[in-house]
Amino acid sequence: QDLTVGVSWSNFQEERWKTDEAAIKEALDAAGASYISTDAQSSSAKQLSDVESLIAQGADALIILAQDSQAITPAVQAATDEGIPIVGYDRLIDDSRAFYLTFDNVEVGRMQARAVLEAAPEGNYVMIKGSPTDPNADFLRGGQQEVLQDAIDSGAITIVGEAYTDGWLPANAQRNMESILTANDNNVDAVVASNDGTAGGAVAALAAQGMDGIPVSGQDGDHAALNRVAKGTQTVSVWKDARDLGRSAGEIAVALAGGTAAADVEGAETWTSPNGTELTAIFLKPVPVTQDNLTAVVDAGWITQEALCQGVENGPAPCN
Amino acid sequence: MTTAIDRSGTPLVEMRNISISFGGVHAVDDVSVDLYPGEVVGLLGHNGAGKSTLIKCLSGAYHPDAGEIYVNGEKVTIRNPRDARDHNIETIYQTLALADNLDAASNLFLGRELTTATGLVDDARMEAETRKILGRLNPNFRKFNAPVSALSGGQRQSVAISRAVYFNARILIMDEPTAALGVEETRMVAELIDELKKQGIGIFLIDHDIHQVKALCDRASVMKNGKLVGTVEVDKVSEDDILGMIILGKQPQQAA
Amino acid sequence: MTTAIDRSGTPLVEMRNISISFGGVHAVDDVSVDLYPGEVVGLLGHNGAGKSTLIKCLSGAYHPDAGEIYVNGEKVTIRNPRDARDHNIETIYQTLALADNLDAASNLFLGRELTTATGLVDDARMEAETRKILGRLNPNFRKFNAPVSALSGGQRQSVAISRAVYFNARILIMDEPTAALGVEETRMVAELIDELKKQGIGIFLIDHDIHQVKALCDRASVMKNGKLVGTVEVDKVSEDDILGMIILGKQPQQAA
Amino acid sequence: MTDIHAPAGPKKKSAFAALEIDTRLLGMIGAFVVVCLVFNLLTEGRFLTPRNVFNLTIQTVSVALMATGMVFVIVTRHIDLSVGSVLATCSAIMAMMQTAVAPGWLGLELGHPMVAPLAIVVGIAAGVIIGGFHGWLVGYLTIPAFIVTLGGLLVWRNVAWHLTSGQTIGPLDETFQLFGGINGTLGETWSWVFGIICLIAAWLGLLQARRARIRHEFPVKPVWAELTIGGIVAAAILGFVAVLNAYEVPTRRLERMFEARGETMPEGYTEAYGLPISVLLLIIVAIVMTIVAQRTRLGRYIFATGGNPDAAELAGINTRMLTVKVFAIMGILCAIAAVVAASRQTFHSNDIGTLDELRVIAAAVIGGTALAGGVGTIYGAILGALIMQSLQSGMAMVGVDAPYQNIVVGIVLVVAVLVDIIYRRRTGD
Amino acid sequence: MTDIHAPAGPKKKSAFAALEIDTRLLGMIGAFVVVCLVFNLLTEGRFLTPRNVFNLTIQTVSVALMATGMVFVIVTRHIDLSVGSVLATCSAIMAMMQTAVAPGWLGLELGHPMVAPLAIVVGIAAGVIIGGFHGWLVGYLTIPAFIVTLGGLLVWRNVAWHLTSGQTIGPLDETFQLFGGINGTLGETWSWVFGIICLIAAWLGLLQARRARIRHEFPVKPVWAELTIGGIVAAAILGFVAVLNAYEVPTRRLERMFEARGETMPEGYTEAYGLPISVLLLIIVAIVMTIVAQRTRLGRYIFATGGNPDAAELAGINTRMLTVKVFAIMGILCAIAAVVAASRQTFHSNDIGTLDELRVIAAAVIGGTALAGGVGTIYGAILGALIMQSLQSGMAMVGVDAPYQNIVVGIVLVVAVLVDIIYRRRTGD
Ligand SMILES: Nc1ncnc2c1ncn2[C@@H]1O[C@H](COP(=O)(O)OP(=O)(O)OP(=O)(O)O)[C@@H](O)[C@H]1O
Ligand SMILES: Nc1ncnc2c1ncn2[C@@H]1O[C@H](COP(=O)(O)OP(=O)(O)OP(=O)(O)O)[C@@H](O)[C@H]1O
Ligand SMILES: O[C@@H]1[C@@H](O)[C@H](O)OC[C@H]1O
Ligand SMILES: [Mg+2]
Ligand SMILES: [Mg+2]
Repeated sequence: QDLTVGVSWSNFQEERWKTDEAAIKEALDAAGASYISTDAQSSSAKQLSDVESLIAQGADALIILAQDSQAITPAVQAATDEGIPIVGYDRLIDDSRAFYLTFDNVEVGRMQARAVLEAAPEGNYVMIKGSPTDPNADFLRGGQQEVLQDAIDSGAITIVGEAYTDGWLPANAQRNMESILTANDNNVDAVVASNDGTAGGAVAALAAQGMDGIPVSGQDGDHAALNRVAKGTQTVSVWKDARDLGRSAGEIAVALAGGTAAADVEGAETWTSPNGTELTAIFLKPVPVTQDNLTAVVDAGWITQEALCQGVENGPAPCN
Repeated sequence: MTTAIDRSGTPLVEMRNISISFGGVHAVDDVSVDLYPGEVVGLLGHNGAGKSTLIKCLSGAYHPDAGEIYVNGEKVTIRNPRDARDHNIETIYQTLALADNLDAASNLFLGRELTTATGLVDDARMEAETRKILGRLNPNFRKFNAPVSALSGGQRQSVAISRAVYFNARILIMDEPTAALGVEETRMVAELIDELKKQGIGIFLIDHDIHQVKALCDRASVMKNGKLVGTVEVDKVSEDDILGMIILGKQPQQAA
Repeated sequence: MTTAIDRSGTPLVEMRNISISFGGVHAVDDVSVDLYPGEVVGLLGHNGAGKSTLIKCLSGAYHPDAGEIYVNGEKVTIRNPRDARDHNIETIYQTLALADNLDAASNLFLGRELTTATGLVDDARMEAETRKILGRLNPNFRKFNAPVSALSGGQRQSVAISRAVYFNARILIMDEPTAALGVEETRMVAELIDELKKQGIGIFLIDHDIHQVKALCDRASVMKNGKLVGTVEVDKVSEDDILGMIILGKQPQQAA
Repeated sequence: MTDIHAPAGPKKKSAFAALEIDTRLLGMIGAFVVVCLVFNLLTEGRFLTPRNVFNLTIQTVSVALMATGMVFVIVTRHIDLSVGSVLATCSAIMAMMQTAVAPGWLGLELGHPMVAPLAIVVGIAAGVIIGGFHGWLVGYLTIPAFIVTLGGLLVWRNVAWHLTSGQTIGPLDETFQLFGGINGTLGETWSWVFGIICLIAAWLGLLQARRARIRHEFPVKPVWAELTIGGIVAAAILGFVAVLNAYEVPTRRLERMFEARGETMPEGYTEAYGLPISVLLLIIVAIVMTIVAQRTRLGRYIFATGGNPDAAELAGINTRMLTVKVFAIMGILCAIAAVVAASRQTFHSNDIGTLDELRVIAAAVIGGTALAGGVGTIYGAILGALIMQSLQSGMAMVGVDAPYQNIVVGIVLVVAVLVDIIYRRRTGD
Repeated sequence: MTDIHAPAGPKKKSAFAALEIDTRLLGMIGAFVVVCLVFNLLTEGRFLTPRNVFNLTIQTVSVALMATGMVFVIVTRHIDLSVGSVLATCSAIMAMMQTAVAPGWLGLELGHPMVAPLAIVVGIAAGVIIGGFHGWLVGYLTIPAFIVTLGGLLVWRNVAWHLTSGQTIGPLDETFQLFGGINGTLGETWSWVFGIICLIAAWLGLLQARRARIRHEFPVKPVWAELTIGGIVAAAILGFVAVLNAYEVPTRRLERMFEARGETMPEGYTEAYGLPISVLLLIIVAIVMTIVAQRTRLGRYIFATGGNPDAAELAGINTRMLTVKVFAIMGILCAIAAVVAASRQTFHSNDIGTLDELRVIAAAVIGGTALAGGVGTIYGAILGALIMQSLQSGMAMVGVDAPYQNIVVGIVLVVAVLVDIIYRRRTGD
């Protein structure tokens, strides 16, 4: 059977997508399906055209990393018209016709805040948010707030600075962090950064003040970030094992293309989105990686010990 | 040119005590000139004397720092070239001022396009008119459909002249109109000037050719370093008198 | 101009059977002209006759479709203005070809800047030289530190002329050099041409003024509609003969 | 003229030359055809299916609409970097009109027939005000357009963000969605009707132009040449309609439509999409803009000002007001493009129009608009947009991995323009 | 000249005029000072602390470096949209040199003193090749720069992605990180030494220029004017050094440094940062580029070509080769900017340099470079970059959120240029 699976990426600039892609390809290879892909360059309009092209190219199933959870609807419509199943990948597609496969982003936000709060139960907090045009940025921020709310209400912690990061650029995060530090005379005790790229920028700004080492969060398990965790300059990187996600997406896409009903996919549950849409979904569990469980990422083959421990002396396991 | 001009009425144009400077330099310094219907007044002077600058105050390209302009005895303010056109002042600029990317007809009618009943520009009619009028001035002209950037220096000048003449000007400013023209073309411009005079049009003519000035102008105003040396009736002075005014800046004894 | 020119040796420049067309139009059609040391050859013709286009083939601005160019008897290929300069051919273009945003000195030395020992351009020395040379041509000139866009038409022309003359040209091409010049400035250019002749420089002079051509040139080549009408020694023909060639395209009986 | 080895053959050349077809246009069409054929080969014939042609045209509309306005902006020696952001603001305004203002303040629920027209009118008003304001800053305050519109790029994108509180807004009104392409098409019959009307108009235009030339005793093309051109035009128009009519609505969609009407679909029933309304809009805009460019004073002044701003001013043209008009037109077109873009997505999203400024300028430049001003054509800009879109969507179909697609698009972009340059140099244009 | 109400006062004017200071420069400095003062007020004096001045300068470096090259590009009537992407490719190459090539192929571990120089040389070579290639496409193949560099924007960003396989690469070599700003500064003493050397050089320059004018018998400024200017220059240079020297290394950082050396920090020990190496680099580049612009043939030809390309060609300038050189210089500067940007982040990220093209072009244009070509200054571009950066970081300090920051930046951008235009019109420049 000669299946083609089309993948529409929203962009390719964060480190993780490369890993996701490799995992999807592997799963498709194993199933004997072929892989075609497009990069929407962070534009929801281009993503629509991309999906149309993938359909015209003869895709039997689609995996879509949506740039926008709602503006992607016409693409879902077009695919459904052609009887092509869709897997919404990582980011929500707010349409019941799409299968939703993700790590829970609100949960990611909670995990970030939880780890930081544990390390710094009181003090001045800085929130480095994601791109203002990425809906995930607000999901994350929402999850963070849930966890911090009590501490805020009790006055244990104060948010002294909060900034969106245009385009998730580390350079922008660094600049914002520098300004916030200056504005607060360095009276900052913890940073909740929304992903590893922005965490990198924040840590560079902290290091300039000799403040690297205060709690900082991130997500994605970027190699550079895990290395920071090992060094102690970042507290947590919420690790969404992209290989699991990618592999599952590939398998589910092939299954759906083969005629399996969405509800029959193993592990699928029904889930209601914040807008009230009923979706068939699978949620993978993100893992907060801290110094306590660093070994896990090496054991999982996500990163080599060498890369993880580069420049680390007397660090936590496995870098000791 | 020697038909007697009646200078008893109000002049067509009077520029009084015009001054204008760029940065620190006084390009035109307290100059007054006037022009009567049917008269050609030559503006003479060395390079950089301020001739072009002076007439640009009349054509609306520059706004003088001081001085007044009267048209038909009425004081007017000329803020831009549109104002000048409203007073029927037409100008042939030394730099020609053509839109290089458009063809001869579009340039000729620029700002005053002929339109069809529906209000759209009527290119065919404009081209036809252009062929007529340019034919009179420059019989060798063929390039009606090329942008004027592809024309020779003299061809461009012909277009600029035609433009100023076509629209029933009452006051015509010609800044070195024959500089780039061939012998025959120059002769035709001279004939044209004669004809326009007869129609009662007043002309300011800037020209470096003394023969030509003697032949075409009624009076000549000479400038030096931004100042007016004097105005003379060309019939009453010799070529050498005029040369003296230009080079030495001296008013001849018998001057008007 | 009437010193006898020795035309027995090899000519300084020979352009043989030059043709060039734009789109369909034959701007220059099988034209041959030559030039001897110390000689001034006038190029005459109506507007659009092809004079500028012809000499642009020699100055490297255009590349002819057909024809050959010989300098000192040797066949040369002139691909661009740099090649022309290498053969000591200098040109004053009708459009002047100045960089409007630079001052007179920078324009005068453009492409051949004077430098200090360290290889940096020596603005002070260039300005000093410029003051000297422009002073000779245009004593009224003052604006040494302004961009040439702020100069009057004639001032710009003076800069262009100075540039071509300063660098020991052996062959000089002047395309209507006095078109925008005042009386005095024109006289000075005439003197300059005489002086250059004496130094053995050969000059192609495009000019519409027949008096001036009679006075300055040794021979005159007349073009009409892209074709060569003929070449005459100016002493041996009358002004009317030349006019006839220009207007009617007819070779006079007694022509050389 | 420098190419000595150019083929002589005056006989043959004159036969072709008699057609007097713009070589620039030919070159671009040539480049476009090459791109299409190469992709068709690489995708085993999938690129030139009616379906993909349909997709291509609707994908192009939004950028092409703005590109026609950008021609005027660039011709007058300006630039507009803000089009993507202005589109976003107009889209945000129209979306909020539909989802908040109309139901909330005016009591018009989504689906009410007045909602879409109201939203569109307000959106276009916003476009014209924003554009006109840019033009005023450029024309009267003499701030360089680059700065004004770079400022606009920053301001309007975030004004849009503010208007929607950073949310995706929708789904939009059904009537409004008619402009989105697939959601609103003419159907087979009306597409033919439209095609035939266009054809007759084109023929009449040719005839009238010929008559005018004859009246003024100008040389005209030989009759066979006119007929050939008429034939080519006919083939192009009818061929285009035929292709769009060959794209049939997917069966499931039809089934659902019948379902919605409470009927069941007859066995073997098919229906064609035909001409999308958004494409119809583009065609109308293209014709209007072409007439403005070539046949109105405004257009004449735009080109004159671009060719020599000083000369235009001296010729009595109010070049400042002209600048306001040019940018206001650009603003209107951004608003119209916003209608198409938002209704195509069926939602207003934050990132709508992002980077469109580059696409739009590129389309105009590929289409022969010179950044130095004074030169440019409307049809060129539209063709430019089409070429860009074909490249992008072709690449997406070929199966090259995503990041490498961008590399290829970048290279092909440059090569396409190079080919055009060489072609025109050859033909001596 | 049209302003009849201009104050007359010839006496007073001539005293100021005698200084012969570029009014454009004055206007820009004025705008900059206003921005600084406003923010200083809003941040209760935190904006103009040595610390923030220090941060501002290092934040500006990367964009300012590229802006100096963009001046040449724009002066020759071109544009370069690819600088951000070229920066990314150079950065990727340098990162891979350090982390993969040097240790893997050459056996040089990270930290080896040769790693950083090697990486930088290779990176700059890449920059010059990429830039030169762009220049060749523009100059010799006559493809518009807009298209070439738009293609480059797409190509090089993804080439960078390919080189690093899409990974964030780092941390980078320690020596390399010296160029990142805070990680490499001259310290107090050397900063003073450098300041004094600069001052002497500036004074010598003034003196020499005056001598040359006297030698050629040109008018010179009165001695008091020369002395005043010399004084202003001295105050500016030494003041700048003093401010940077007033910024002390945070205690925590010092403690760590002592710790790393295995010592303990003496009670009350302080140390100043002084001049960052990246800023030193910018100053050197600025001086070199200014000399190139004003005192070399290359610079003369760049401006002549921008003023009138045809005239330049007729004057015997090889304008095609010149284009190659201009873009090659731009490429070198992108590579140098990449060193600064990557080492500032301490790692290479895929999205490094994104949107820098707009910042760089904006800096040049705010700094007075005319998009029509022929006009522009190096110092203007650097000041332009500084103004942009002050705006952004000032607002981040005030706590304005990113979307609103962008709105304010957009507005201030336009207003700053407007103020400058009005100022220059007043002073009749
Ligand atoms: N736009 C301008 N900016 C600065 N200076 C100018 C400007 N226009 C003219 N000038 C200066 O004003 C003076 C007069 O120039 P103008 O063009 O009026 O001379 P002119 O008499 O027409 O000379 P020509 O016979 O050479 O055309 C000159 O010194 C010139 O340099
Ligand atoms: N670049 C060009 N493109 C197209 N046609 C041109 C070009 N340059 C010149 N021509 C045409 O070639 C012919 C000869 O022009 P040329 O400039 O040589 O005339 P000329 O004899 O110098 O005239 P003038 O005395 O007016 O300067 C003209 O018909 C002109 O329109
Ligand atoms: O993983 C993150 C993703 O969820 C977000 O949408 O974009 C940035 C990534 O880092
Ligand atoms: Mg003049
Ligand atoms: Mg000529």
